[in-house]
Parts: sequence; C-alpha cells; structure tokens
Amino acid sequence: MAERTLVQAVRDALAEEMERDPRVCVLGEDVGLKGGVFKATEGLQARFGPERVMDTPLAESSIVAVAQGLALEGYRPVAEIQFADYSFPAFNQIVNEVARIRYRSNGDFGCPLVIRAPTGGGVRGGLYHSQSVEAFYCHVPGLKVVLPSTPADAKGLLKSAVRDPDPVIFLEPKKLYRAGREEVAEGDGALRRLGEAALVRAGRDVTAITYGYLRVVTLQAAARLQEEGIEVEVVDLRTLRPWDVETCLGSVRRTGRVAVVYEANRTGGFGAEVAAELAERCFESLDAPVTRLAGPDVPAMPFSPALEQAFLPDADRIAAGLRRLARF
Amino acid sequence: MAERTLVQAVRDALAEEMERDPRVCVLGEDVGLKGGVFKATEGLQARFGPERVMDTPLAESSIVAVAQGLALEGYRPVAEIQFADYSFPAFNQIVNEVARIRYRSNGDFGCPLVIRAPTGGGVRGGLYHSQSVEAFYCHVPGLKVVLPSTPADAKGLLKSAVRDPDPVIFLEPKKLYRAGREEVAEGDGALRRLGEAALVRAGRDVTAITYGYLRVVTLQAAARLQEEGIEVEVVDLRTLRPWDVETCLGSVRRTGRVAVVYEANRTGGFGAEVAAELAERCFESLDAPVTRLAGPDVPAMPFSPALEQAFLPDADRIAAGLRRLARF
Amino acid sequence: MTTTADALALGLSRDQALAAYTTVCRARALDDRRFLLNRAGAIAFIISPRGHEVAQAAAIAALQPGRDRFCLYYRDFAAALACGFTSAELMLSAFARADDPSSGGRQTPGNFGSRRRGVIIGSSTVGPQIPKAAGIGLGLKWKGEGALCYVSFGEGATSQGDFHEGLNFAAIHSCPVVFFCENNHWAISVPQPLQVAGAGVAARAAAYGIPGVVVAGDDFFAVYRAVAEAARRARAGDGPSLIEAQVLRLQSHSTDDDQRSYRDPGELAAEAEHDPIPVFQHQLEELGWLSEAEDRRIRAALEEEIDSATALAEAAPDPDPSTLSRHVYADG
Amino acid sequence: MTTTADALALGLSRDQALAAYTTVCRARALDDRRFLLNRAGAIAFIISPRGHEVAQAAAIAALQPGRDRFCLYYRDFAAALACGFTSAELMLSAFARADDPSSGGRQTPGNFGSRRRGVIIGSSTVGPQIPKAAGIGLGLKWKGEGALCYVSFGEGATSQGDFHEGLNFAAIHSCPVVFFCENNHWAISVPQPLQVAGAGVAARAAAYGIPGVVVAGDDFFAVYRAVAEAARRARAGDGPSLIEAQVLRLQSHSTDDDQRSYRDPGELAAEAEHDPIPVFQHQLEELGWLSEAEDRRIRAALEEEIDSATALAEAAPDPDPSTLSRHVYADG
Ligand SMILES: Cc1ncc(C[n+]2csc(CCOP(=O)(O)OP(=O)(O)O)c2C)c(N)n1
Ligand SMILES: Cc1ncc(C[n+]2csc(CCOP(=O)(O)OP(=O)(O)O)c2C)c(N)n1
Ligand SMILES: [Mg+2]
Ligand SMILES: [Mg+2]
Repeated sequence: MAERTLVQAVRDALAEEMERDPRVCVLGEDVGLKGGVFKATEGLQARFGPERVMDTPLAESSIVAVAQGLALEGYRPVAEIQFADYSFPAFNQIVNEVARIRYRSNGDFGCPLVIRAPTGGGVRGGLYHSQSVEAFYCHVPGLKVVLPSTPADAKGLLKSAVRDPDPVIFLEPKKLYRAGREEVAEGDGALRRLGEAALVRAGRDVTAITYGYLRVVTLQAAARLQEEGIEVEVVDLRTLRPWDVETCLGSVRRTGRVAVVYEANRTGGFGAEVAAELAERCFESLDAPVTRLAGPDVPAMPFSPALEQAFLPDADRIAAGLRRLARF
Repeated sequence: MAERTLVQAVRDALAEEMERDPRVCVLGEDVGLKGGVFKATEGLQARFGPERVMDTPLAESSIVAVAQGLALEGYRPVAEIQFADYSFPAFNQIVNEVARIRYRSNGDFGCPLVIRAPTGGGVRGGLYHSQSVEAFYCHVPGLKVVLPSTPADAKGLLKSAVRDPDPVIFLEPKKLYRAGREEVAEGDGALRRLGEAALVRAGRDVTAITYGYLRVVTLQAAARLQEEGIEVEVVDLRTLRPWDVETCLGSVRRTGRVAVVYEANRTGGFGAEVAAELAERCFESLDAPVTRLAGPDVPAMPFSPALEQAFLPDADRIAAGLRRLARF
Repeated sequence: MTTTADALALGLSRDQALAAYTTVCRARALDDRRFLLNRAGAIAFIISPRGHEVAQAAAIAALQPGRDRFCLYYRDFAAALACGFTSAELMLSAFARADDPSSGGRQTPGNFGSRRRGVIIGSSTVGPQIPKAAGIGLGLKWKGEGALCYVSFGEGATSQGDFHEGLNFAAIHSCPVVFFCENNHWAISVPQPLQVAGAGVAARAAAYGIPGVVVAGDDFFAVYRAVAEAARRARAGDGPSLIEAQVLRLQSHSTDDDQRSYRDPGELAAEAEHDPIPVFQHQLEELGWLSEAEDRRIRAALEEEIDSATALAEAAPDPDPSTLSRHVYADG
Repeated sequence: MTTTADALALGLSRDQALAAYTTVCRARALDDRRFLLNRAGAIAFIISPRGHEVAQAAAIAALQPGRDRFCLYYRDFAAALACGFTSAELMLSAFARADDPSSGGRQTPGNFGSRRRGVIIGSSTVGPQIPKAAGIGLGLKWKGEGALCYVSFGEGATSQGDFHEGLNFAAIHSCPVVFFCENNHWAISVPQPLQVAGAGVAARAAAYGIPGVVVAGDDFFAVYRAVAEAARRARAGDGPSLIEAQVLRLQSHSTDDDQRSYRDPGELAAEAEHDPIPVFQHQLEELGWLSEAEDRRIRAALEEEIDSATALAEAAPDPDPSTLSRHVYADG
C-alpha cells in the first residue's frame, strides 16, 4: 500500500495493467515523453516504449477510431482524450461505431477499449476545459461510464475498465487529481467492480446521491448539517452506466428524502435519470420531493474566478438544498 | 389553407421563409436537384437557385460549420442533416461552436441557424436511420430543440425557428412525414411559438406527456382507454428545449398521475428530465409515481420488422402503462 | 485497357481469374434477383453494386481473404462474395432473417461482417471505417505477420474529416492499409465537382506522401495490378496506398432513389452501354480462358444457386423478438 | 531572406512597415509583462506568441482589418493587435475582467473576438474555425464586395478532419479564404513527424487544387508577399490559398507546460538564437526605415503603454457573478 493522489492512482493502474497484459496499450495527444498534460501517463513511454505508449496526431476522431481498430485486433487500448470537452470531435466514432459494434454484429464483434478524459471544472480552465460530458455518454446503450472521485476508486475502477469486454468512458475529475492522497492497494487487490456505488457516509435523515468532485463538497455540506442535527447519507455512484439502482433505492427507502447532486448542466444531466428512476421506484417511501442540486444551465465554468465560483455548487448551496429537504 | 402532409408543410415553411427573407438559404447533402432524400426541399433549388439551395459535400461537420459561417455573415441558413443519426460527425461544431458562441463572446456574436434532421424509427431504416437524438441536444445550453408531430406544428414551428435569433435543432419524425394530412395556414398565420406545448386531448384521470411519433400512438392508447372509462389527458411538448413546464404542471396537478412517453432509449432520455422536474414540482399533487414509458436501451430500431416492432412502443404497451397508472 | 500480354504478365492463373469472374456474375445475378424480389414486395431495400462489381472482385482477388482484414462498405456485394460470403448468406440478409451472418437482420443489407472471415462489420455511416482501418493496420503491423487491412469507400466518403484523419495516421505510422475508393462520380445526387475539390481522389495521396493511383474500374487486370502493388508495399512495411477505381453507378443510389430525377438522360443512356461485366468477359475470351459455353454454364449454375439461396432465405425464420436486447453488452 | 530590393518592390510604405514592427514589439512587451504578472501570481495562465509575432503581423499587414474577417487562434496575440485590439484590452482579458472585449472574462485569454473589428470569436478547441472560415468566405463571396476571410491555426490543427473539410469546401466553391498555418513544428509535445504525414502542410494544398506556399516566418516581407498574393487571388474570385509560415515556438506551449521535459536541450538552445524580432529589426535598418534611436523610442513608448494597460486591468472590476447566466440565449 502506498499513499497516492488520484492522478498517481490512474498512472499506477495503467502501469500495472500494461505489466500484467501485453495487449494493453495507451494512445493520445502528448501521452508519450510529456506524460500527458496532467501527467497521468508520466514515465510509461520510457517503460513500455513508443508503440505501447503512442503520441497521436491532434485528431480525436482518429484517436478513437485507431483505438477501436486495435481493439478489433485483440489489443486492449486505453485512449486519452486530453479534455472531456474535446471528446466531441470523436462523438460519431464513439456513439455510432464503438458503442454499437457488438449490437450491430449480433455479438460477433466486441470492442473492449477505455477512453479516459479529465472532466469537470474548478481549475480555471474556462469554457473549454471544464465541461461535464457524462450525460451524453450515459444515454448511449453499449457504453459504460465511470466517474471515480477517490484515488482508490480511480485505480480499482480503471483496472476493471481495462479488463472489461465492453467500451468504457472513464472520466476523471481534474479538480481532484491532486486534491488529496490515500492508501491505495496494489495489483488485483486494488480492483473495484464497475456498477457498484459506495455509501460513503451513513445518515438517517436525507440521502444525497452524487459523484465526482461534488462528492467532496457534499461531504462538507453533510458535516456542516450534522452540527445542526441533520444526518445526511451520502452515496457516491462511481459508475454511472450501469448505475447502482439498488444501493440508491435502499438508502432512499430508509431516509424518505433524496437529493441528486451533480456539477453538470442541470437540464438533461445524468442526475435527471437518477431522480426520475428514484421518484418512480421509491414513490411510497418518499416524504419529500426528489430534488436536484446541479450546475446551472450555462455552457460551462467561465475563466473568471468570480464566475467560476458562481457556477460551481459549493458546500453552502448544497447544505441549503439538503436542509430544505430535511425540513420539508 | 391547404391540406398538407408533414413533409409538405416543412417544404412550404422553407419556401415561404425564403420568399419572405432573402437571407434565408438551405444547404445539405442532396437538397438541390434531388430535393432531399425525403423530398423536403423539392423544387426549392429550381425556384431559388443553386446558391440559396446548395448541395454540400458529404461532410456533416463542415455543413454545420459553413452554416455557422453564413449565420455570422448575416444569412439565415437552414442546414439539413440527412438523418439525425448522422449529426454526430457535426457534434463538436454544434455543441462547442454553434451553441456556445453567444455565451463565449459575452453576447457580441449570435448564431441564428436551423439544423433540420429526420429523426426516429418505424420506417425500416435499421440501426442507422432510426435513432432518436434529442436528449443529446437538449442537454446543451444555447441550443433550442423542436420536435413537431403534425403538419401545422411542423410548418409553424419551422418558420419560427428560422426567425429565431438562436440556433435551433429541428427534428422531424420521419415516420410521420406522409402519415396524414391536415389544413395548414399560409404566411404569418401559420406561425407557432417555440416553447409552447399543446394539450391535444383533455382527460381527468391521467396525464400522458409525449412528443413526436408517439403522440399518435398515445392518442390511440387514450382512445382505447376511454372505452374502459379512463380519461387520458395528452400533452404534446412540440418544443423540448425550452419545454413548457407550466402546461405540464397544470395538467399533472389536475390529474395527479403522469406518464412521460418517448421513443428514445429510456436511460438518460429527455423524458428523464421531464419526469424528474415534474416529480420534484408536483410532489404534493401526485397520486401515483411519475412513470416513464420509453424505448428500450438498445442502440436503435433493427432492420428486421420483427425486431423493429419489438422496439417501438405500440398502443397496447402504452395503454397498459397508462392503465397501471390510473389504477395505482 | 489491359492487353492480353499485360494480363498474362501479372501471374494470375486462369482459375483465379475465372473464380473472380464467377464472383462478378454471382453479384450481378443476386442483384437481379433482389430487384425482382423487391418489386414483388418480398424484400424492402436494395443498394446495388451494378457497375462496381469488376473493380471489387479484382481488388479482393489481389488480396488474401482469411489472412487480411476487410472493411467494406454498403455497395461491396461483389467484394463480400469474394471474401467468402455465400449467395444464401446475402439473401438471408436481404430478407433480414435471424441467420443473416452479418447482423442477424439488425442492419440494412450491405453492412457485411464476419469475424472469422476478417470482414469487419461496418455501419451505414459514411466514412468512419477509414481511420478504423488505420488502427487495424497498426495492430497488424505490430503483429508483424504480413497481413494488411483493405478499406473501401465511395468518393463521397472522401469528403469526411475521417478520410483525412485515417490517411494521415496510416501514412505517419506506415500502416499496412490499402485505401480503395470506388469513384462512381456520384454521392446519391451530388456529382464529383461539388464533392471533390481538385484533380480527384488519388491526387490526395501526395498530401500524405503515399502513392495514389487512378485505375479504370472496368479493367479487371488493371485494378488487380494496382491493388497487388499496394499490397506488396503494405506487406513489405512500405505503408499505405490510395487507389481510385473509376467506375459507373449503373443504378440509382438505392431503391429509395431515382437518379432520373437529377441526372442527364443522355448521360445515363450512354453509361448504360458501359457495363463492366461484358468487358471482363471479353478480356477472358481474348486470353482464351473463357468460352461462350463456359460462360453459359457459369451463369446457369448461378441461377440455380440463387434459386436455392432465395428459397432458403424465404423459408428462414425471422429474428425472435425476445432477442431484441441481446448483445448490447458482452453479458447480455 | 528577402533582400532590400525585394522588400521595396512590394510597395509597402515605411509607415506600414513601422506600424507592423510596433505591433510585433507590442506583442513581445505584453508577453514579457504577462510572464512577470504570472510569476507574481497576478494572472493565471499564458499562451505565448513568442517566435510567431513577425509572421502574424506580416500576414495581417497584407490584409484589410475593418473590411476582412479574421478567425484567429489562441497564439495570435500579434495578429489580434494588428487587427486593432489594444494592449489594455488584452490585459483586461489576461486578468479575466468584466471589460475584456472578447468574452468579458469568460474564456481563457487568446480567444479573440470583436464583431465590429471583424474578428470572429473562437473557442479553445483546435480546428473548428477552419471550415467555419469557409462558410464565412462563402457569405463574403455572395456579397461580392471583395472582402475575404483569414483563418490561422497551428500545424497540429491540420490533423483534424475539420481542416480537410474546410479546405475542400472552400476550394469547391472558390471561397475567398486565406488559410494561414503557423507551423512551429510542435503541438504541445508532439513533433511534426508524428503529426503531419508527407512533405508538410503547404503540400496539402495540391490535393484541393489550390496554391500552397511555404514561407519563412521570420521574414516579414516574404510572409507579407505570400499573404498579399493569396489575398489578391481571393478578392479576384480565384479562390482560397494555403500558406505555411515556418516559425519557432520560443516558449513552452503554455505556462502549464515545460518543453524541457520533452525537447532536446541543444535544439532549444539553438532555437533561442533565432528570435524573429531582431531579424525584422535588421531588415528595417537595412532599408533605412528604422534607426536604433527610433527603435528605443518605440520600445520605451510601449513600456509606458503596457504599464498603464496593466494598471488599468489590475484596477478593473471582475465580472459580476449575477451575470453568470446572461447570453446563453438572445433574450437572456
Ligand atoms: C455520415 C453520413 N452522412 C450521410 C449518409 C447518407 N448517405 C448514404 S450513402 C450516401 C452517398 C455516398 O456516396 P459515395 O461515398 O460516393 O458512395 P456511393 O454510394 O456512390 O458508392 C449518403 C449521403 C450516411 N450514410 N452517412
Ligand atoms: C480538439 C482539441 N484537442 C486538443 C486540444 C488541446 N490542445 C490545445 S493546443 C494543442 C496543440 C496545438 O498545436 P498546434 O495546432 O500546432 O498549434 P501551436 O500551439 O503549436 O501553435 C492541443 C493538443 C484542444 N484545444 N482542442
Ligand atoms: Mg459515389
Ligand atoms: Mg504547432
């Protein structure tokens, strides 16, 4: 066990999987000598060579297409998209090609690959280095979508994603890359199963379902509310597609109150799916409306710190929402 | 007034707007001499010439980019994407460029353009001519999304979309292109405002909120349930972003029961947004859980009629869902 | 047009040439039958390879099905047959039956796929197979076994950004890929001058520092030679090539299209006189490899083959609706 | 390098050349100041034009700000200044202030936009401005007033499908567009050989049947001549051109990058000796258009200008958080 930041945990996961399985390879812009703009692949090219850790041209559609070609040849590619905002040039390859190949071939072909991308805001990246894109990919049958928020989850889920027989969109909250460290296991001991949420704080009054950077803020809000005597149960989804409906249902049936907390644009965000499903399936247990606490409907976090802060839900705002729910 | 099919109404709207405003122009694959693969632009090139009705290369990203360039020069372009499934190569241009230009320029630039595309299934188009893509675009601040289901709505909303100062994604349910005719007004008398739902059938027991092709099927289901003494109120959203929350709230507060009926893949579909919002805002009026009746989570309608039918919700299935809700 | 002496110099055997000719005739016979079935309302939708068959069969004849990879596009019926698909299989797909080997009736016909044959399942989307082929080529290069990836597309597809991204990537990494453009000068109703700026498709190869060759698509031996040379280069580690086979689209784009609505009648009539199959037949006769009697025998046998393929497909079961949700994920 | 006689033959006046030189020096002085401010923690993030300034100023000098359209990219500080942005405005953007004229502090600096100046607001995304420029060019062609659209980008951007789609469209429709590639041979850490297959960026013009020119980016007059010729063609209705200016990136990609981690120290040291500004200064001196004293005067005036620009920007207000949701739609 060693103390690791989230970005180190990502790197460790890649290194371990490449060590374990010679079919695993990494490709993307600047992933080679530079080691990626966030250093998630630092040292890997020196260790595994310029083919298994390949700098690609600046063309996301072909990054995904080439990864797919490699997957079809039996490799296990991990493609990096430098920022999630830049996955859109590859949208057709991801949605029409990668996600649907198993279905359209009636199971004859599969496409095991991972597309990693830093996601979300709060690092002064401005409108084009701060977007939350998970809702787009969560609407696509054939894709899995993972969005961890701790070093151990990042490592364990990335290792599982690499071994998964299906394509996985793996989104890494860039604001948490270096936000803290924790003990992270090595080898298979680090594995975490896709599709399992984590109940990260127990509480009997309100359930907050969240993921990504807002897990941190939600836990801050929960600590604050505890002082007021409100016990918040916090669930980190970790995997968004498939998401762990059972764990969420269990919690909401206990508390009778639930807020879905997400950073993305509110309208049509993945939190809408969670809220809709829980509202339908917990109807008889609910003591208050299923509530969404989400990012505003503006394109993304502006560069100005004043505006960035106005965008990003902070502990005050989340606490206020949860308090309202507890008192409903 | 003249009897028109939906596709004729689209063509009339384009012709009238081009006649009215010399800045309006049409571009896309095969929109010229051929008049589009569904004939939505038939005769327009002969009437307005090969510049104002322009056949483009087979490259959706550049279709949207060129339309955007024209909009920036003061034109009012209407770009056709041949099938909504093929809007994905243009996803970056639509989401990162078109939708965000007003915001990123702090209001200095705008981008009034319309992107038309036939959407949805039921015409044996197979996996790549049947997709429902609205959820992707409804999650994008800066875009408006329209999805009419009658000739008069198609005409009136398309005319408004052309005049709108913001970019509009205009999705046309291809299964309804020639499904029926109705009287459609001419000129400004035909205009319909964006953002207003239509209460297309009154009923006191259950509200069904729907749009596109499933409006037809929902009305069939409602007729069937009437024989059983269940009165279904049917709302056709028509515009999905912004959607008419007030009309929906009003209906649900009366009936206390609501189903959102949509053809797209259930998970993360736009119906999740509607369901989540109504569940939150009608909590105290609800006598039953907000329910979603949606397409299954498989990529799209397969080509085989047996499978296509298995995908598409029919009147039986919708009636069953509404009946369950009425009896809850 | 390739002369007899040229043809002999290619080292192609009579058997190989006759097999390709049979493939061409099979594709045509299948197409004829599909049109009959379509008119009778038995099948829904056809994209016809008419005019492209000789170029397709020649290209695949120069490659190694079973060893190489093939990313075909929706017009590649003769290519699919040359890769090993049978008439019965293609009929199963025309009828969208459960036993359609490409997709079990899920995709429109013309989206060919078979893992064991190295035919990579495509989608109806125009263009994305091109950079995918670069990735497959990269994998094949890493394996170092001398296999290559063949990818075909129309000239309309060359307008997509993916065309450029695929050629650039394959050229940078010397991937063993043969890019094969079947230029019929039309993309549905859009003619080449509104589609392809500059001198043509092959002229774009120079931008990537790779060979670009234009070849007459009705000259079996010329196409064979061009593809064989590209394959030689690819297998030798010399990287990709781009071949532009100029062909005619002797039918409308599909049964949903009527090209008389946008094309010049005189031009259409003139093109109808340039069917590539008689040209190929004539070449084989010149070589003394095919007699009229042999030709009749081949075509008669194909008629029978297609009768039984049709009967089989007509009788075959539709997909079971309960399988709708299978194969979205590996465990489904 | 352009000789004195060549330079004089271009018909550029001393005033024009000195204005461009001042722009170049202004860009550099601004850049120096931004680095100081960055190190002091006052501003967050810099992309430096260092090494590109002369090429940028030369290109814009050959065009008509106020009449033409400009789709710039994030490294185009000298180009933006040449289009009329002031030092104070660019400082407001560096500080993300409310009065940043491009985006009111919403975008990272380097995304230049001003409707009244014809500078089309870009995004940080690499590539999409290229086909957009084709569309703007089409609109300008329809208007028939002889204006053109200039669009610039790095060689990394040429890998995007949008590069290809934009050139193809503009060439097909003879749009008045000048495609200007600032090739510094690096896209962050990726060197040209892993980015651009073939002989280089300009070599790709032939694929579209348009002129492609390589020019030394530190030779003001050579860049001016190439762009002026492209502009002449564009205004005459002869369609687009592609110009590749070869420049050096004398800084890391941005303040988030350290190029010493992936580049050869010897090469970096050698490049540092090739600052284009002294080259331009020397050319002007040769022409007798600039004395040392004049140069000192220009630079001193710029120091003052930038002092006051900085003071103004430091004191300027941040955007009001309550404006976060404005301008998502026209009525917002
Ligand atoms: C991305 C995309 N856009 C549009 C279409 C609709 N479409 C199908 S085939 C076709 C024309 C293709 O022309 P070309 O590439 O020349 O091939 P050909 O059919 O002539 O053999 C079009 C526009 C599509 N399938 N995919
Ligand atoms: C679509 C997209 N992908 C990736 C990035 C991240 N990125 C920003 S600049 C850059 C390198 C650009 O290189 P080049 O085009 O050569 O321009 P230069 O910076 O060298 O002037 C990259 C990869 C981006 N901004 N947009
Ligand atoms: Mg064609
Ligand atoms: Mg560069």
